[in-house]
Amino acid sequence: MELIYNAEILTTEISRSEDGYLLSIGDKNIAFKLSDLSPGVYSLIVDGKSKKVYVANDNESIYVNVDGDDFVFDIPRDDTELRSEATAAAGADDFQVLPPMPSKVVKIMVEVGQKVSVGEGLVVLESMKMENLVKSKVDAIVEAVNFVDGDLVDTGKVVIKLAPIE
Amino acid sequence: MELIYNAEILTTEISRSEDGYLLSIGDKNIAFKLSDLSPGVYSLIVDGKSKKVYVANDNESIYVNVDGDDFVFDIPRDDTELRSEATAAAGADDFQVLPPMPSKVVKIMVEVGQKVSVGEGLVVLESMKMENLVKSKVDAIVEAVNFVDGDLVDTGKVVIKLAPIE
Amino acid sequence: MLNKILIANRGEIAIRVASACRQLGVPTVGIYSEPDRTAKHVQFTDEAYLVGPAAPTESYLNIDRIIEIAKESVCDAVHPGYGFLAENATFAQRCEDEGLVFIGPRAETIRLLGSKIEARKLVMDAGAPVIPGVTLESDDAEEVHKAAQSVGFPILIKASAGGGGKGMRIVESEAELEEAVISASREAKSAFGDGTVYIEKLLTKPRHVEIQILADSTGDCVYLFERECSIQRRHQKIIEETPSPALTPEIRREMGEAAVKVAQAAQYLNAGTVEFLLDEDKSFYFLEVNTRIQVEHPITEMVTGVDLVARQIEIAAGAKLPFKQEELTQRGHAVECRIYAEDPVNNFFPASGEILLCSEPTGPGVRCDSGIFTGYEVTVHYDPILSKLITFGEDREQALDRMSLALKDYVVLGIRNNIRFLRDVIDHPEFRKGNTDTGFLPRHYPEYTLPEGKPEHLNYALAAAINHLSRRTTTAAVVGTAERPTPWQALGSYRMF
Amino acid sequence: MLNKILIANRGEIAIRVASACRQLGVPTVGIYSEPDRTAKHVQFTDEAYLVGPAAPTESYLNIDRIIEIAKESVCDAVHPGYGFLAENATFAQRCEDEGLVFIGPRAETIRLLGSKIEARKLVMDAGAPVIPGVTLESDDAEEVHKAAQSVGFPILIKASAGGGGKGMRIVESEAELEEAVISASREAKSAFGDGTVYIEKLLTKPRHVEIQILADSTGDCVYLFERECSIQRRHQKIIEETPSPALTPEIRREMGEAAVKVAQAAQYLNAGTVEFLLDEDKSFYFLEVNTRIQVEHPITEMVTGVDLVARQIEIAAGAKLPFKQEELTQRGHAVECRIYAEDPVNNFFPASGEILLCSEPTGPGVRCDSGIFTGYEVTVHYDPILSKLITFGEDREQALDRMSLALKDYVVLGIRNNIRFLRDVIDHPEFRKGNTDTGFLPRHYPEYTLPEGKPEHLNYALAAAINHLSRRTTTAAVVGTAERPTPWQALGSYRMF
Repeated sequence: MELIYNAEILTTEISRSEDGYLLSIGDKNIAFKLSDLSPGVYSLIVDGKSKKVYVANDNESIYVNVDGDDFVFDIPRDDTELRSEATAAAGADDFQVLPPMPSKVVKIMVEVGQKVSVGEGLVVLESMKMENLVKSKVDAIVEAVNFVDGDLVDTGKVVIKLAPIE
Repeated sequence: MELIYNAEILTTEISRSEDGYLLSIGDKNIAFKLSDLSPGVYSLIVDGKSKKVYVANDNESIYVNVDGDDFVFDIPRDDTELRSEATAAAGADDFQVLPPMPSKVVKIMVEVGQKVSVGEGLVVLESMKMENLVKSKVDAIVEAVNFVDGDLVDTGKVVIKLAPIE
Repeated sequence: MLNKILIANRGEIAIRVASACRQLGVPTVGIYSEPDRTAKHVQFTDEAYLVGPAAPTESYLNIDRIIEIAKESVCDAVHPGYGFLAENATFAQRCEDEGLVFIGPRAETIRLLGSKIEARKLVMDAGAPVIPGVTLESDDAEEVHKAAQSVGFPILIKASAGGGGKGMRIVESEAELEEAVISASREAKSAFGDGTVYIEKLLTKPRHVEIQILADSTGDCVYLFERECSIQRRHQKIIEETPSPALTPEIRREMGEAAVKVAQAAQYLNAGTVEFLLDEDKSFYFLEVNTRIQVEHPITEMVTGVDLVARQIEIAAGAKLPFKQEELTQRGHAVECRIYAEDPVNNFFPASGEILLCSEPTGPGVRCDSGIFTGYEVTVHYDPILSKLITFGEDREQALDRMSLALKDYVVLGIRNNIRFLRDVIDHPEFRKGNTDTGFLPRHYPEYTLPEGKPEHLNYALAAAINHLSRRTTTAAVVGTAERPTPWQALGSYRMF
Repeated sequence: MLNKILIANRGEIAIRVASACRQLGVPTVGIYSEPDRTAKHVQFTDEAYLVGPAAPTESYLNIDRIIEIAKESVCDAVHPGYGFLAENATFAQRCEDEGLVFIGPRAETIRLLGSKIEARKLVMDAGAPVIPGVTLESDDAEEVHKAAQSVGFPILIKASAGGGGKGMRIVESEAELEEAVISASREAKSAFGDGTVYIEKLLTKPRHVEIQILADSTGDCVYLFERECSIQRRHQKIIEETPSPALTPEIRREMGEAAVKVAQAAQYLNAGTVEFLLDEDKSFYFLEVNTRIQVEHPITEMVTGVDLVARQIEIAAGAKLPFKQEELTQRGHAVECRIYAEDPVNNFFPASGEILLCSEPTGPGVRCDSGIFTGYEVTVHYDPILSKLITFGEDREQALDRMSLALKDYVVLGIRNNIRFLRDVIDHPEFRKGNTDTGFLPRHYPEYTLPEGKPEHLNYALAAAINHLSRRTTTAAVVGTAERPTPWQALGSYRMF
């Protein structure tokens, strides 16, 4: 089975062992015992170390909690394109304002073609009655402004797009 | 749908109404709103009265809790034979000792043919390290003693059978 | 006693109020907006009625409709909770006019204390200390600059009408001043319908310390000691504790007595909180009065043993306070963390969506006032608070150790939340030392990065995830929970994709 | 501090101990029998090892194997919980010999106080009051009858070795005497390996009142006030509360001081309970010392604010008591109900099977020390205790109101339990008045019939049941909880069977 974790594909395999299961991740083999508790709740023992593990999934991801640590694994799809090491490092997301939830545009503070510096205000978004000033994380040039004051913006829509300074 | 409750078959039907559902039990119609909360947990509103209802089932029964009241409905099977009003009233169970869980027979205190009175000891059973003296609930004659001291008895097995005094 | 109480709120506080009512044997009526049909508070009230569409103005702020439901369901009292209409004098007045007992202060008191300017005047007259400050009559640039200079930078801009951090801005220098006033005023106008703002001297390293009070209709008033709420993000409290690590018994008594003086000057009735800023030199200044039950009231309940919400209801029903000041004691230590649906690594942006799995901590000294459950859908329409986690300990160290573990045991899957962040703060060495002031979070967490899960935990996570997925996809119609398939039934070794 | 603790127990008490260890930062090792692989305590210890098959003698009573696990997992201490090996002097001695800290009294103290006869002598020497009684040297009929006559009917037969109601019988008259002695002795032999029994004068309407004590290794000893445990079924406590409605401050102090005297005479170390019977004329008699943490310890924690299990661990690690007698106070009222898998309408016969759905109460003043969850399988091998529900209130009335509601909110489906029965007792007018003695249950509940569910609730139950069933049978592969089918999708009106 393949799962994506931290932009990496993990190839894993599970098989039965004499008194439990064997998990292979790449070259590593881990022997573990697993029992069902309640729906989505499992008891695992590895080398005597006991952990209660919580798991839930939707169509894209599997969410897991082990001892207060949260892990999210993405389920690969046919069109999954892993971001290359390069893009990941550069932080492609720093060049666009993407509201993570439906928001209202209170005030656009920049214009197309304008040069912005790190920390400079780009737009004020309102969500759940709180205003949030979104500041630029990079020195850049405003490439596009896709909304005007008062617009409602859905998750995943790009409000402002920046371009690196040549 | 048919369900057995308190030795009675309830014939029920559910249909959609304009803003919820309609439950018919015999001639009665009850309009209700229902929402799913968590698995087995439902929110029902009838005439503004709101209740959280818990439901679980196994292959024989449905267990329901409403506001601290427990209800058990049995699912009819092809071979279901409802106990007649008469048997129910007489308390047929009073004439047999049926351990409700696996037990050990510590001491049989009666013999076949013996006459027993209400309150007289019949057998000492041990379960979960506790001894329980089972007393007769009726005046009767011992018809059968199916186990001897030291035997392990499974749920649903008749240890002692009594017969009414003619 | 009251006959039936309408709870004009939602979420954990509506449940908290319902639970107090149930104990007192008073039936309750809940209200819910369209998306809140499956919200938890609906299941904790004896009756529940649709109040309107999602938008707060059409539902939980819709005074006419709420009064109508109260009348139709034959309520004789209304509990407003916190937020929404809790500090709305018009609503309190309307209840009074309609013959409904408003469980809170008199409308007149709410109006008086709701205006920061009038409250300040009242406090000064009562002889309690206030911070230097000025109300802005307009956003005229010259006036704004003059006012700012008169109190001196850094300054704090506050909405005159509001509370809860809305319409608040810190301004360090002249350059940011005008934009801040305009934006604060706009936010205040949208949140409270009144854009008037107020500027005051900003203390550089103050602690936020507040005093809980209770006052009955005979004029008796007691204080139930302090809560320190210095751990704030953008003026929003996120961690509160009591006792405050900074108070001496003397300052505690002085502050408590100042709070009672303020309350009595306002002819206060029912529960309230008098907020102060405590400066590094231990002098304290009046901040504002919150004329409602506070989010953080449980920590006071833990250390005093008093049920504040039950007291609110009994006071509203005309009961006298059952204790005198000298009978009240603080014992042990309590701390509260507010659990929010928000993304700590993305500037704490609010999150929405379905909670796929929720498991809440329990145990000695652990209380969880929660509005969520597995399958609950967090909508975008309301405050992103999910629940409040409260722990009690013999002393501060035990209370914090219990909190740290309770946060570790608090599992919310499928929606971003601040649980891990809260645990980091609780375990921060400076927090452990009690070195808390309102600048704690910006100073120690200018940015937040989620710590990586422990590598050894990853193995557990992967094994469980793969097991879970294979189960979900290989087992079809499962009737009841009784039938649980064995993992990889009949399968030896296999690969799924 | 200790480095790693093996918890030689299962169920809720193993979890309680693990939670105290986690707070103190001490890693834990759990043990589990074969059927207990999925038991809750296994998930609350850092490590967990199979101890043996189901039978207690081969698992939780298997001293050799437990010591072996402690050694292999490099533990330096053992916490025995209650029951199983908690009051087994041989086990305590073995731990001492193997260099493991036994978290409890010294082996010698356990041996001394474990013998009712020796304990009685010690208490008399210490000057505390005891009930007239005689030990039976044999079950010779003549000796038995002579002994019974010397103390006078009614009498109580008790196992010399045991506790927890096992091997106990009340005998009202000569006629029942012989059979009772034989059966009690047989039960005592099977439970404790020692059939010696003891007979004593039975007080007719006594209350069971016990004193919690803590003693450190320097010989300091304090009492943490009383617990009244009069609500018993067959000598098994099922409801406990503190303070006792019957004690005056004077009797409380006298009883507390008597308990400390007894403890000091036995050179007591760690936590313990000195049990007394309180007669109607308010005189009290020593009953026995329980040399372990008690099932009902949480109510003491609620009113004193002291964490007894944490104290146990710290005392075992050599710490001195951090408080003096005069610093300890009782505040508010706490009550505990023991939740059992048993059938109240069938003579409380233990029940076993799977818990199909479990939802536990929460809220202000509610604590649930639980060993169960949805999907947990209750086996026949161990005590049928599922959990303990504890509530706290400002006063007795509030604590009981909260308990009544918490029991109402406690949902356990699929297995017979005593929750409804407990609620009936909590709401009984005589219980509410505090008219409690050890004869309360037999007097007020000679038989128990489950009250019928309210007719209006039946409608809700039916509607939900039918909805639930139809959903279970019409929806096939559901991937994740995210995809929730609408009921009766596409169906208008239909019948299922």
